[in-house]
Amino acid sequence: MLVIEDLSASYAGAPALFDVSLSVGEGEVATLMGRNGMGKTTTIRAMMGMMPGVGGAVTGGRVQFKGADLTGAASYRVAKAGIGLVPEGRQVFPTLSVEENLIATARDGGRWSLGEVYTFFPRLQERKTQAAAQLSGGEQQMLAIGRALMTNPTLLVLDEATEGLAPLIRAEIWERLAELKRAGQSILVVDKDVTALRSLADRHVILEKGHVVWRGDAKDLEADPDVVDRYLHL
Amino acid sequence: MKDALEQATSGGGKVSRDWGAIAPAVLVFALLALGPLAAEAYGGAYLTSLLMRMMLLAIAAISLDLLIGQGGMVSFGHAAFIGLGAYVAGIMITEGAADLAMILPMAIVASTVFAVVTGAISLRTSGVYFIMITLAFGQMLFFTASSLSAYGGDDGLTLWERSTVFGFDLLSSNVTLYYLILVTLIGAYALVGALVGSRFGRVLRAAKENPTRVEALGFSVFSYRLTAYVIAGVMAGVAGVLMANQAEFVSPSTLAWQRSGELIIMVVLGGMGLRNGALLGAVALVALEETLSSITHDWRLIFGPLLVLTVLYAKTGLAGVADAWVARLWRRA
Amino acid sequence: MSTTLLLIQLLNGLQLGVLLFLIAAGLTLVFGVMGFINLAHGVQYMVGAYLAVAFYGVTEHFLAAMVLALLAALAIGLALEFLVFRRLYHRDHLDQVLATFGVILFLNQAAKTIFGPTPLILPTPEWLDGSFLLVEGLLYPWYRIAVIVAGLAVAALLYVLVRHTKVGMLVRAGAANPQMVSALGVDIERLFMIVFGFGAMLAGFAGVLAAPIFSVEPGMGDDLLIVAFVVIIIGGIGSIKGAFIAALLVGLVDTLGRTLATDAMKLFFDVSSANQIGPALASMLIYILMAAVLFFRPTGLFPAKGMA
Amino acid sequence: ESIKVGMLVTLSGPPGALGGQSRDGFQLALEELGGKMGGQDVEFIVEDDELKPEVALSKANSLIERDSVDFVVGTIFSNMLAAVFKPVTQSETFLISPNAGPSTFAGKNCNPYFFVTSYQNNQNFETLGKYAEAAGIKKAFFLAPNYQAGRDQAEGFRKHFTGEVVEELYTPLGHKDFSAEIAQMAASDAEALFTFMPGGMGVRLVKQFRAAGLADRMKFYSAFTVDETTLPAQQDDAVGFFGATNWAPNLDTPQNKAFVAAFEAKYGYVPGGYAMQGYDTAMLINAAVEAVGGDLSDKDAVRAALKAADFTSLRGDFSFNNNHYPVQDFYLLQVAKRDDGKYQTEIVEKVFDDYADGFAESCPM
Amino acid sequence: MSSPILRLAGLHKSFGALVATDNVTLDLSPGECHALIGPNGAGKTTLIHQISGVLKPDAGRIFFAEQDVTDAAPHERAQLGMARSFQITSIIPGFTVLENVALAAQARSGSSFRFFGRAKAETALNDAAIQALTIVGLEARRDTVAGSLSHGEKRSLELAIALAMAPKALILDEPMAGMGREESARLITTLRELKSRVPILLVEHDMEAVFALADRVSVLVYGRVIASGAPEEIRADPEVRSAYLGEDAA
Ligand SMILES: Nc1ncnc2c1ncn2[C@@H]1O[C@H](COP(=O)(O)OP(=O)(O)OP(=O)(O)O)[C@@H](O)[C@H]1O
Ligand SMILES: Nc1ncnc2c1ncn2[C@@H]1O[C@H](COP(=O)(O)OP(=O)(O)OP(=O)(O)O)[C@@H](O)[C@H]1O
Ligand SMILES: [Mg+2]
Ligand SMILES: [Mg+2]
Repeated sequence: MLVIEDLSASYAGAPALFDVSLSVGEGEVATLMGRNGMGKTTTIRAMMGMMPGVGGAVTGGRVQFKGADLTGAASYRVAKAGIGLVPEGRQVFPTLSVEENLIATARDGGRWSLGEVYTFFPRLQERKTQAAAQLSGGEQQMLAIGRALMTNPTLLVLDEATEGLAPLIRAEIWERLAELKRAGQSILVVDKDVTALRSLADRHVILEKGHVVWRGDAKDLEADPDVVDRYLHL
Repeated sequence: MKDALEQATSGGGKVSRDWGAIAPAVLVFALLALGPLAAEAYGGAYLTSLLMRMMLLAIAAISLDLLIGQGGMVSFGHAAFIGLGAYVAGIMITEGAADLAMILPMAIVASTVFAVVTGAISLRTSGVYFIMITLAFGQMLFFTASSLSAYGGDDGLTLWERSTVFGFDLLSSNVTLYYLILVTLIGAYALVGALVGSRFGRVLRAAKENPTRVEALGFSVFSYRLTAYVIAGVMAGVAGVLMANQAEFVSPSTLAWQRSGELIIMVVLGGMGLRNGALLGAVALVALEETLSSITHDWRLIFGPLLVLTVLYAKTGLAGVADAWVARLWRRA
Repeated sequence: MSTTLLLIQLLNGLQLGVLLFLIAAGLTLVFGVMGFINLAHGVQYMVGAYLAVAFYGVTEHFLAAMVLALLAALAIGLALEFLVFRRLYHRDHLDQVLATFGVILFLNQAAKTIFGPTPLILPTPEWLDGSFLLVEGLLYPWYRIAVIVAGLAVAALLYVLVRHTKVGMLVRAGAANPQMVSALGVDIERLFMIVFGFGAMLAGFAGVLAAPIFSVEPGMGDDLLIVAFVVIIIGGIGSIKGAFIAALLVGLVDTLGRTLATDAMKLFFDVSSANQIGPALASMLIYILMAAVLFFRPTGLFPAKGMA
Repeated sequence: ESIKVGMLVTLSGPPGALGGQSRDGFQLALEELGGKMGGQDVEFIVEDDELKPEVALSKANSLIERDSVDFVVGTIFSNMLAAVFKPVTQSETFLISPNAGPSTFAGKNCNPYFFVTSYQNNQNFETLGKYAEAAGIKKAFFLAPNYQAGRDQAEGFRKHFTGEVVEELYTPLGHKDFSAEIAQMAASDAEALFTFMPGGMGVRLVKQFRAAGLADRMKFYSAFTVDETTLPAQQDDAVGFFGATNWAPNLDTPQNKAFVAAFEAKYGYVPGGYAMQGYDTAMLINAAVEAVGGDLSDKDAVRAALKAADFTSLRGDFSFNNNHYPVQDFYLLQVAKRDDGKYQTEIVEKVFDDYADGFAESCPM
Repeated sequence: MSSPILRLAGLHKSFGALVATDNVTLDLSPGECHALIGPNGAGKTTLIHQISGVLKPDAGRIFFAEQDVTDAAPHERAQLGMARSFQITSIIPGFTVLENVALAAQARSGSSFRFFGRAKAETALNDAAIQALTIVGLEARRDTVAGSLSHGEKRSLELAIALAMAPKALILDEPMAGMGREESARLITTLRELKSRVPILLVEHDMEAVFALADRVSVLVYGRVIASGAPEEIRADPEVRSAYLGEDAA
């Protein structure tokens, strides 16, 4: 479904990503792992056409999604193709109310509706008329997840989507993602909760200084359970 | 060994970088110093008075850039301070207290008081609100000056003599006045340059980007901003005193909002927050207006698009472009 | 002052307020909501007026001239957006100030070069040319009523558009974080272009409507631009409701100030001083109002929640 | 050798219309003179003061120092004159104002290098005051913009008017909506409005005054409000309204008839007082240059020749007072629509004969 | 134990109908790490905002270092030695990493109303900054412009800034959020050493960190403290488990 080949990118001329390849199949969950500053978010930005917005550029490689070439496409086109992003650092729309955040960019044609999202995050419903800027950190995170779901994406991309969430909620999210996966949803996820990722994901990519240093599927990881700790320097 | 070497080279690099940073300004000052000589050959008092006006606006623009470029305080009422200084000079000269030794302290006091009062109120706001509230205070002063019938109202006030300096009639000569203005300009440039690099400047710059953080570090953002506001106001006030002497005329148009707008334009055109920005902006703007308007009365048809193109293609302003040139020269040398 | 006169002046103040809102409407959208400092709003207003005069010269029909002028204003707005403004959305506010200032200089001069410096007029449409008797001895033109209705309509339209439509939400979202809006599948550049075009059209609309009351001359929008900003700032950036209330407030304060300031000063000063201070004070009043509002509410009367 | 005349007037923005007329009038005269004055070629340089004092100053400097002109003709507005007055006169260049005639330089600050070919600013309103007095008007409503010139008019009006000024209102400069002022007029018991509203302000006032139906109840007397620069916009709304000044296009002298015809043929619009004064200024300079035989080095001789004003003014009688301001006739004018559909002011009656301003007494010259 | 460095007495704060802080009484004693946990939106950050002076409580008092600081401005509290980190990263993006931290050091070393002399050349400030950067593992990035750090690196910088203030007490709002596992682990070690000298009020959703560091845990739900005690008690408290930790936590 999503195929990234030899993707390279730079910020203000300084290379940050080198020939990163990665793929996510239909109904699969893939992860990107690596320490802080290793290029996980950059990979996602490059794939999503978001590099120009942060003073960077994609310098090479290819991005294909559902057979269509999206290399260098404007980010709205990538998103419209069916990719829903929960960005790093939440980035909710501060002046919009919770509900407006959810419906402003919503797209029909899937299982997610306002009601669904509210059932998933009852806290959001309680605060639905409040400006998003005034939400607590965790509430904003829920909102960012809900907002991405409301676009009813074929591929859900989560960049540290559980940051700042209470343990109970976090556990619930992992459970829900597993459920979504069973329902055929494809997911690309970046998170520091390696334990949760292990049980959820089908394939893993580990980045170090912008390079892929390890890749493998769930079986490979089972065969060599220390690999993650090794690369993540634990 | 290697460390020492590195230190030496990087140290050397720093010196040349420092020189590079002020090179464009030094060049401008050198050219300005030749102004009266050039005037002998060409244009006479026309050229010197044009250059004097240019330098005075540059002083005001430099002081404004301390607010905009370093402090993030976009004052749309900065001309009020020029006007305040000019009116203090104009009124005192008219009333017979023409000595700079009296006028200057008076102008400084007046600017300080006005800056403290309006600054303390304005600094409760920020961003565009700050722009507009400073405009409001500027307008209040403007209308006050316009209704000063005793001093010409909006027709303005012709000064029948210039200030004396400790009783000596030095300024009636354009050349003396010229160099006094030049020295003041260099002083203003050096002062703001020093401020920016100082502890004070660092707090000011940080507060521009993230006041909440700076406050949480233990700095009273308000006090730092107000201090900067007063310093800038006084600098502009001094420029105003000299401007009244140079033009031998004071009028409310000195403190109209259009004038404040022009100062902002100078700062932005030159490159906000850049060492040489305001200076180059003022010089370029005055020179360009003068040149274009002497070519055609419809000069704004050229000037307008020129401004637009500058914004679109010289993103860092004129000083940014100049810095890039200097850097290239330095590398080649 | 008699009660009747006071009532009439209240009416005049509200009337001026609605007119000010009409003039500020396009700016409320582009600056207030979309967050782009468009100093060229004033000249876009002027362009609307000149276009109406020009098209009236051709069609001799007010409505036809108005429609043509609106289309042309839209076209000019879109052209400006395409050539200049779209490159400035993500730039510093002051870069926008400088560039739009360049546009002001150019368009003002162009208007003068093309149409000459003398004021021009647009006649009131015949079907609105009458007046009705407001009080004994004072007629009130129907045309002004039409302008008030138009102003109220624009206010309602903008309010609904910005507050209650998806487009409004997206524009507000895009003002804060265009990249994110785009990353969620919305072509924000096209959206901004449309909004900007609409803003230009609103400015032009105000110009057309004001032309028969005011005179059409180069730079006619320059002073009004400042007042428009005052209105938006008092109301709170981003709030349509705020801008509307602020416009009424400014209209009232300005009108009553001009009527009463001098008389009020006569209570404290002799007549000639009062004649001196009163009008100066009246000119300052809207600025005093703005400073006072910002003193007590540093982000205006109705600040949009969550504004950084 | 050629004669250099520098003109410094306002050409930018709406007030540019006034400077434009001045320039056109001067140029027409120059053309009629065959481009020569006193047998010498004339170099005519026009600068725009942009209605900004510092620009005016800079342009004046450039005319004096760079172009070394023999005469500076300027300015239109008093505040521009104040900015350039000192440098120009100090350089001993003759400064001839084609319009601005503030009181500042008419009395004790009068200057040997300064001449005015228009009027002293207050005189138009003195004319109105005199007329109102004679017409038996008891209650007047006064309206002007809040600036120095506006206040001068009030003072001028009161000089000969002994009735009651029931209201003296000052609006901001550039005022747009006169509803509030008009309501006050309607509520007052004044018989007539006396107003000074130059440029676009006048256009708006006239239209709004007419629309409010006040024209049927109150007479509209004005100066600088309904003239040939604003009439193209005011049109029918201004017809019947009164003005006052030193001239009108229909003034019945052969020179004037020829001038108006030639002017309209060349520029396509009806000339106003500014054009007339521009024309007269050129003729004045020409007369002086001829009188001194083209030798401009003897400043005293040139001054004497200027002062003699040995030319036929378009307005008939014309001479200079001791303060170098004119002594001339003043008229009450009324707006009329001509047969060709254009609008102009026309003379109703002469109010003053050979009228001099009141500041001349304190001029030491 | 000696008297608390920070004491909250009956704090109340509401936003319209929402009660975000409901009669909170809490203290922080020298030498301890007091963790504050609770569901999202429970009012933890709101409480920290009141402690640091960003928000004013509707009722109640705040004492810091023996002084009533309820009405003091944020900068005054910081000057008394209170350092806080922000949940939503708050740095000076245009400054280099080093300058960000040096500014924090500057706040605690002499007057900053110095108009001359190059601040960048003050070695005392730079040394202090480098020390703090080393603690969070960011010293290699010291010349990077802070705005171009990765998210996790910014979180580390946030902490370095608080550390460089040489505070009397640290108020940390989710310091581990966004940090990688390695960075979190390192931070836990650092804070454990630090807390004996500088008491820490810690808000955190990372239970590993909370139970590794805290001497005392208070649980905030709907603005109210529903439980307070030793970590083990809290972990076992059924109410806390159902409201916050989840059943499989342990
Ligand atoms: N906007 C930017 N401008 C310049 N450099 C950047 C920018 N964003 C990230 N970088 C740099 O690119 C590199 C990779 O950053 P990236 O954000 O992809 O890391 P990450 O793996 O997502 O880290 P984290 O876990 O901290 O989020 C880092 O060295 C970072 O400094
Ligand atoms: N300015 C405000 N106006 C209205 N409500 C607010 C405001 N600030 C916070 N809130 C609300 O108050 C509640 C408490 O918020 P707070 O940020 O303190 O939560 P928190 O405990 O820090 O949560 P988290 O763990 O998610 O960071 C939230 O429901 C939030 O939506
Ligand atoms: Mg990341
Ligand atoms: Mg929180």
